[in-house]
Amino acid sequence: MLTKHVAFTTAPIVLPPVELPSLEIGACVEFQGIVREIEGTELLSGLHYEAYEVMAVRHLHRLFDEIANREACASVTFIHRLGWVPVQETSLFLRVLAAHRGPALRFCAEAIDRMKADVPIWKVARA
Amino acid sequence: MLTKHVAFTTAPIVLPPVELPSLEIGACVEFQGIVREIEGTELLSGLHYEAYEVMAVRHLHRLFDEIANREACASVTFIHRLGWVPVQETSLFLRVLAAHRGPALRFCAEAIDRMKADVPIWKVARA
Amino acid sequence: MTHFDPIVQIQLLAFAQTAQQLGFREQSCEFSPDESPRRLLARLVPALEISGLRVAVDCEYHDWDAPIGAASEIALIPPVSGG
Amino acid sequence: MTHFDPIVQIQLLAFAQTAQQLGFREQSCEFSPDESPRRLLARLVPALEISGLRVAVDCEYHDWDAPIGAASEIALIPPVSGG
Repeated sequence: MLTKHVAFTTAPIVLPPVELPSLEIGACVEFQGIVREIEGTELLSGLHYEAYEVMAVRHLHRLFDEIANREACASVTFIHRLGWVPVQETSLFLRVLAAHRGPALRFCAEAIDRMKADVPIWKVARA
Repeated sequence: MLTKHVAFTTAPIVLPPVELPSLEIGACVEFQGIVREIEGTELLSGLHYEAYEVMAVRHLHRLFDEIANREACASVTFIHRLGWVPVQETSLFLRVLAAHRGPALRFCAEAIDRMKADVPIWKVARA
Repeated sequence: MTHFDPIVQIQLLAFAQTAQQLGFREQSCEFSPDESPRRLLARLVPALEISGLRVAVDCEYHDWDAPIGAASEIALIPPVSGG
Repeated sequence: MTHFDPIVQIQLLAFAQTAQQLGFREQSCEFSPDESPRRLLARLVPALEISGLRVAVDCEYHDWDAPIGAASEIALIPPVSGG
């Protein structure tokens, strides 16, 4: 059974402390997506993010459950920042806890791929 | 050019703050290996780790450079705890910074695989 | 025999570059449940180029040509780019 | 014509379960550079079962049957299990 935490925030992302749900957690994988100065050919000072939150939350829960059917993981924490995010700050935080590193790493990679394909979140370059 | 930090410690691992070497870092992947209560069929209260440190450091630097030839990453931080590590504490910390998540995630996965195959570090179950 | 389409209210949502193009993020519209998203949009915002957009009905991706059905929200989804 | 093997000192290192079996972690030994690790170990610790072990000479994995050469350290490497 996968425990899921999904949140959007307009404030800088604060990493929640790692809480191990059992004595059987052997791997903690964390990913931070960080805003870069160069996006394509543009030089940016930051990016503006927006989301269709109610739909995004629903689809994230569903895709996390789908991935966990194949990759045995105990917990996923997803935090996406919205609004203006300056260069070098974190726009996305993902933490996956599992007994083994293989499922945790694959869960993390696939969750990001699928979020980028289907979850209604947008980065908008602005002046 | 990959910046490499490799350390062994007998104290609990303290995660070093993330320092971004440039405005082009878009991905930070962190892995923590955590001691589990069950290893094989044994119920443990912890594990004892030891290493042939001088050889391990040399081989880690080399394998990190080899992986970075294929997976463009900017920085890797590797900290392995030695001595007694209680269940639920971190035995291995790995952080990879890169422009893109693909190389960072693949670097992380391959670095752990190769460490587990070839780097002289041992876990020893003890009373 | 004429078919009577019940006319009901739906919220039309737009995001990101589509909201910028349309000049609104949310708008209340009248629609009939057997109307498709493609026909609804052609009627409401004929200037909008929908190729490249997906459409979601009550938070689920929906075929452009399938009837909207009983729904309270329809959203235009330009290519997503989270992360 | 007889060949004279120079006899020099090398540190023999053992780790983990191999150290437990041997009862030492480090020991100074005499060896000749054209001797192989297999022969050195057979001479020094004949009871040790080396199948499953790798050997490292001056911190590099080494063939069990290749001459040790000029080296100051030889290490017995049981299956590694870091992480």
